[in-house]
Amino acid sequence: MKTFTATIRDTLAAELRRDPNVFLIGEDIGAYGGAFGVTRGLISEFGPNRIRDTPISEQALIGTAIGAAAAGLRPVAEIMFMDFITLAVDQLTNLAAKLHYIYKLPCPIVVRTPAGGGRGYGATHSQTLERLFTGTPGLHIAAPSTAADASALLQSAIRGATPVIFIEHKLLYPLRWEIGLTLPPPLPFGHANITHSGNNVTVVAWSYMAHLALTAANQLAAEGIGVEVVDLRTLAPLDEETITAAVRKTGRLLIVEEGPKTGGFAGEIAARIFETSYDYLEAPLRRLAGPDTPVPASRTLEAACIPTVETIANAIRELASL
Amino acid sequence: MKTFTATIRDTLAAELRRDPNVFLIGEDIGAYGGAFGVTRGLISEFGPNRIRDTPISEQALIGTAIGAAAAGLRPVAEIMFMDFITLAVDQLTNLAAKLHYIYKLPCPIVVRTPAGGGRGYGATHSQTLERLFTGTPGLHIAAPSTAADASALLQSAIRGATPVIFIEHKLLYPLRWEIGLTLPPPLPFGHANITHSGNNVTVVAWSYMAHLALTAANQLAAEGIGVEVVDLRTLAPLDEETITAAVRKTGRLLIVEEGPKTGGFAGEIAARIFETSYDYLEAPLRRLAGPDTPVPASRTLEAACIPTVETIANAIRELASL
Amino acid sequence: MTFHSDFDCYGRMVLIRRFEEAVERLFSEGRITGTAHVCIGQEAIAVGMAAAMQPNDAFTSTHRGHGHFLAMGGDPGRMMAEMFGKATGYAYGRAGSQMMSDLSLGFYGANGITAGSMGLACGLALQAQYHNTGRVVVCTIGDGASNEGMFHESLNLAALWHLPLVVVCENNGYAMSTPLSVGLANQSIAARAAAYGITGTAVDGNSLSAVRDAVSLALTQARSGKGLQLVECHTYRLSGHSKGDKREYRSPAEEAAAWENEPLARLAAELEKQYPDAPGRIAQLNQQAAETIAAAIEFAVSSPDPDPSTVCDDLFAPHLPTA
Amino acid sequence: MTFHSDFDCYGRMVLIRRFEEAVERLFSEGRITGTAHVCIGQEAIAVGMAAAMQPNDAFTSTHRGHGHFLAMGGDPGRMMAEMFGKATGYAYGRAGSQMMSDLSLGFYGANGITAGSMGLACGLALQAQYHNTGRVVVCTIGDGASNEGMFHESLNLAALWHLPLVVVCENNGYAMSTPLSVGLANQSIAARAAAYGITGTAVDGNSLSAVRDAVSLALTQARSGKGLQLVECHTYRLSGHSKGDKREYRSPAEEAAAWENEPLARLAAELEKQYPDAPGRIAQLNQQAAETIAAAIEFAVSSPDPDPSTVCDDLFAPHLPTA
Ligand SMILES: Cc1ncc(C[n+]2csc(CCOP(=O)(O)OP(=O)(O)O)c2C)c(N)n1
Ligand SMILES: Cc1ncc(C[n+]2csc(CCOP(=O)(O)OP(=O)(O)O)c2C)c(N)n1
Ligand SMILES: [Mg+2]
Ligand SMILES: [Mg+2]
Repeated sequence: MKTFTATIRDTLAAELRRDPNVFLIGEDIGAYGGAFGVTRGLISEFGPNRIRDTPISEQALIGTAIGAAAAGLRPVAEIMFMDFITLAVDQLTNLAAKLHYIYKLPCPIVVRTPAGGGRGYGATHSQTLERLFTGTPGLHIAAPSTAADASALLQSAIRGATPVIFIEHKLLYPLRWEIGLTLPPPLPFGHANITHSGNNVTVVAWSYMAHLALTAANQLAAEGIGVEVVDLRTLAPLDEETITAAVRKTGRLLIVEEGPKTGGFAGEIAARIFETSYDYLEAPLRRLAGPDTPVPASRTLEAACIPTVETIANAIRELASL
Repeated sequence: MKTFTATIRDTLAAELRRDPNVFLIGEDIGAYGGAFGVTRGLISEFGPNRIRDTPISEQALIGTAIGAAAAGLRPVAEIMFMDFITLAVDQLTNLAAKLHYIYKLPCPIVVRTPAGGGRGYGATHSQTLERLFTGTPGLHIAAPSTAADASALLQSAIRGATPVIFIEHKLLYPLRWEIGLTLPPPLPFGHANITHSGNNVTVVAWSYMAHLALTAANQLAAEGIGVEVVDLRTLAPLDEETITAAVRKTGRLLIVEEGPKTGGFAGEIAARIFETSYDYLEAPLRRLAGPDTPVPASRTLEAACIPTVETIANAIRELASL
Repeated sequence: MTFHSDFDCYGRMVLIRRFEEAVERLFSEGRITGTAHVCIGQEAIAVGMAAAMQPNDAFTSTHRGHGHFLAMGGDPGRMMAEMFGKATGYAYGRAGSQMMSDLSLGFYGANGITAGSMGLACGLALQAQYHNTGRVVVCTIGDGASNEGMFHESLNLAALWHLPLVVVCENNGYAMSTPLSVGLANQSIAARAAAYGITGTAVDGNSLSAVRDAVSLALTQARSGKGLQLVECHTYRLSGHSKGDKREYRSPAEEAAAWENEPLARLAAELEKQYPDAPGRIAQLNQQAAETIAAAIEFAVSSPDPDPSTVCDDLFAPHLPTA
Repeated sequence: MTFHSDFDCYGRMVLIRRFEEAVERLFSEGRITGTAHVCIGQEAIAVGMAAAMQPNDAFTSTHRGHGHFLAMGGDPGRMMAEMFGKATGYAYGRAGSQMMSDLSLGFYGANGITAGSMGLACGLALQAQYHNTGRVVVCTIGDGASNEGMFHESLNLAALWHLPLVVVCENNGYAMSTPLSVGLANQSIAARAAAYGITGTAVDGNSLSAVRDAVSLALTQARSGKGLQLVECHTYRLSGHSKGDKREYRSPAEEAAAWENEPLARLAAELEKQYPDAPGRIAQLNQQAAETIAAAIEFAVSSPDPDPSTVCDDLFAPHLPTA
């Protein structure tokens, strides 16, 4: 049994060993091991040249990663909390995402970043901000919900040629999974996973919400409600085919998203289903997401902002009964 | 007949005259009058204290506007091209949008910014980036399509207590409308406008696309296709009621968006209609938007990236015939 | 708040120390959660700044803001309640440790984004200048924050516009685990002032009087129209960056040496040298601080949780009166 | 590209001048559209830098990049075709004036975001250091760009890491309409170097040899492991910022004075003083430049438009070989 944290660390170590062009860059990733300990210990094996602590300079950190990638290195950058990626939106939007289209340069950067609430960190340390990037052509986005997927996708991301935003949910870090002695093989982006099979309601989710959806599906199986859980694994590219098949199978769709409902990625998925599978729906689609508000620090208030196994299960029950 | 540009200028002048706490802040807005000439001439009436040229420092410019607003002033900031607002995403997301919710401070800032393609400016000067903000609770977003609406909404924005992203499409600037001697009264946010009435297909659009949709609707009237055009005017708050009524009226919906289709705001609208008006739809909803690619500079290529009256009309015809 | 004597200052400093110690203890006991950055060892800067300020002046803080807030007059009970996420907290539990504020005290808030309040501070100062209110804004940042682009943009703009702004850098030697030498190409932050055509000052940040004098002078200059001032205060962050910090990036010897120079004991020693009755007064202030903190915790613990149904309230400010 | 003599340099400088004049003319005739920022008056910097560089070195440019690109060996025909939005342009019409590049020349592109290529330059330099390739990166920015946060973050990081990077600031007195005095609190950009523990150099940017010497020295230092260098070149932007610029923010007298000091005539005069055969050679180079530009326009005009069906191609790079 290995934690999500340790699995990512082992994957980074394996990639660092495999390819001398791979290096890590970020704030306090060396001796400190990163705010969540993901890179802990790596500096003793790989040294400060490959585990590069930067000043608190998110723009330059990401810009430097982009330039290094354009010249042939394979940087894996860490943004300490996804909330701070707001400071690098320019470099990611106006440079990384356009580097190949306009300049014909490769841009194999991976930007790892912890996202999400549930730890009482407050409004500027708890956001899920994939919405800042899902509308930017030229970026890939991974949001795994298990350690194995995280490892497999991270390997792909590092070995690819495309800028990747790699979202690690904070609540996944301490969770444990059975991971064999060898890491899983790389998993190409764009392949969703059916983590639970059922005939009544399809649930589409990603990152920590996919984990909760699976738990809810297991619970509901006992009640005789069959839930098809589609764990997206990557948001860009999006595996529309798998989603569509799952929706057509059950005729009912719930999309679960951690962030505020308005303007989230669930809307995109809903629109695509609307466009492609309108005739297959037997009930109105539903989005379960956070309210349109910042994430407050107090545990009581924070809990009111994030879908839980219970609210997911309730939403599924409701949909199933329509 | 007055241009969009002149109408905004006159509105700014009127607000500057009305309230000594109103001031403008931005790059080259003084003697130069802004990249699109919107503020041309204002410095001679109001002086450099109220028409404040800043260094090229988008973060500090927006941060300063936020602080001034928190202390009681009413800054109207200009970001020269919306593409550069990427540099201020942190200040807008992590500070402005949360200032009242967390700190109980008012934040009456208006961030005016020219958006959109059609002028051959290339990939970093042609984007429509409302998608960076539509998912951020705490911000208001205006995207008018006529001079009168721009004036009315700008007045509301300046007099309000909330941070506003105010999108001015570059192709609207030179267009002319009949504007009376006095400016229109302020228009509260959250009220869409039915700019064309029809029974066959509803088109929802905003900013320049609402302008094009209206033209298409007028053309199609001659062909006997009745188009209900909903010009959103503001994206946040969103007038869901008017959209819903229009969709229920025609049973068919086309959403037109200038930016890339994936991850745009059209998805949000589609999801809401799905949730609220599923039973009223007689045909699958359609989104007409740009392809998932940066906006190239060449006119030939750029034209392939942005909906036109023709592509809008075709999409309506298709929907009407389903 | 007003400080009438160095004993008043000592009283607040020891209150800050006890508050932070309580925060560390409550975290380790699992009674409060989330995050917090304590300022043990930096109390002289917080109180020195506050003692130099005038009642109408404004202050912007950092992620490490408890000491600043207390020095500006923040109520330990409401602060503690905020740490506990209670309805009686400064932001009804919304802010937590990193985003507390009280405008009635001129305390425009802590900020979870490194250097994130520098633009805010410029704007507050611009309003003061615009309406010629005589207010000066004090903006605190850390040494690590001085590497953010916002530092550069704000200082350039504030210097250009002669804003009534005093930027105080609490140089505590580290940004999280990153020592100065890894974060700053030129380790003097005061030296960065020259890039903006102003003179920076560096002082001993563990000396209450040195901080107070330097900030007083800076405030006077700023208030008289001389514009932006930059004061660097050398200090040491005696605790970890935040609760999870094992401090493996520095040696116990280094920490022990820093403890020898900590500001609270230093001030006590100075007072004892100057005033014969100091020991008694200090003992009393220590006692008061302990009681205040105990009461603050009691207040927090006995306060109700916020009502989850209020979570969407107040997103937008109500309409403001206009001219 | 290689410059064997000052006449070679003159040849490129006059080519740049003619290219930019053509761009202005074509815009005013409505034959090209979009946007472009010409560098008339700044040719000595572009060519001085390029002449100092070694073949494997890399270059990052700004929005005002035609001169840089030509100096690095850019092909006027393909550049002009890009301006016309043609399929034969450097980016098949995708880039336009502001984003052209040619990696085979080490020209890592112009950039539409002010200071937006500074991180890119740091990263290119990091790769050179990582693999010890001996490459140095030259990163150009304008005076206005030095006010962006990215300037500060990049310089600090590059200085800390001793990256083989030479930042050349083309100080042409204005950022769009904003004179130095409105943009920079301290008007010396070279002086900003001290904030990063390095020494900045300021030179006459209208003197080819002054630029070449200063950049040569900087390149040598950077190549020898001394890390980041900052060179400020004083010049003047003789044209408007871009086509729409009425230049009302400055006086005709100021412009006239600047014309007296423009680099092309200055270099011609110097050459004529030194070489008896200079007038003839210069006349020939002028003639060649005119012909090259005429041919470039002809090439662009007669080239096909890009195929709109290709608009979504190449968004993602093909898979790269990995270790
Ligand atoms: C934009 C941003 N980047 C990174 C962080 C994470 N972080 C919080 S505090 C901190 C260190 C700040 O160092 P310094 O400015 O010296 O203040 P100190 O903690 O020493 O008081 C870091 C990296 C953050 N909160 N915001
Ligand atoms: C981030 C960003 N802000 C603003 C602009 C608009 N803009 C383009 S060039 C320019 C002036 C740049 O001045 P400087 O750096 O001195 O270069 P110069 O034009 O004088 O060569 C401005 C404001 C931009 N392109 N990008
Ligand atoms: Mg510090
Ligand atoms: Mg300039």
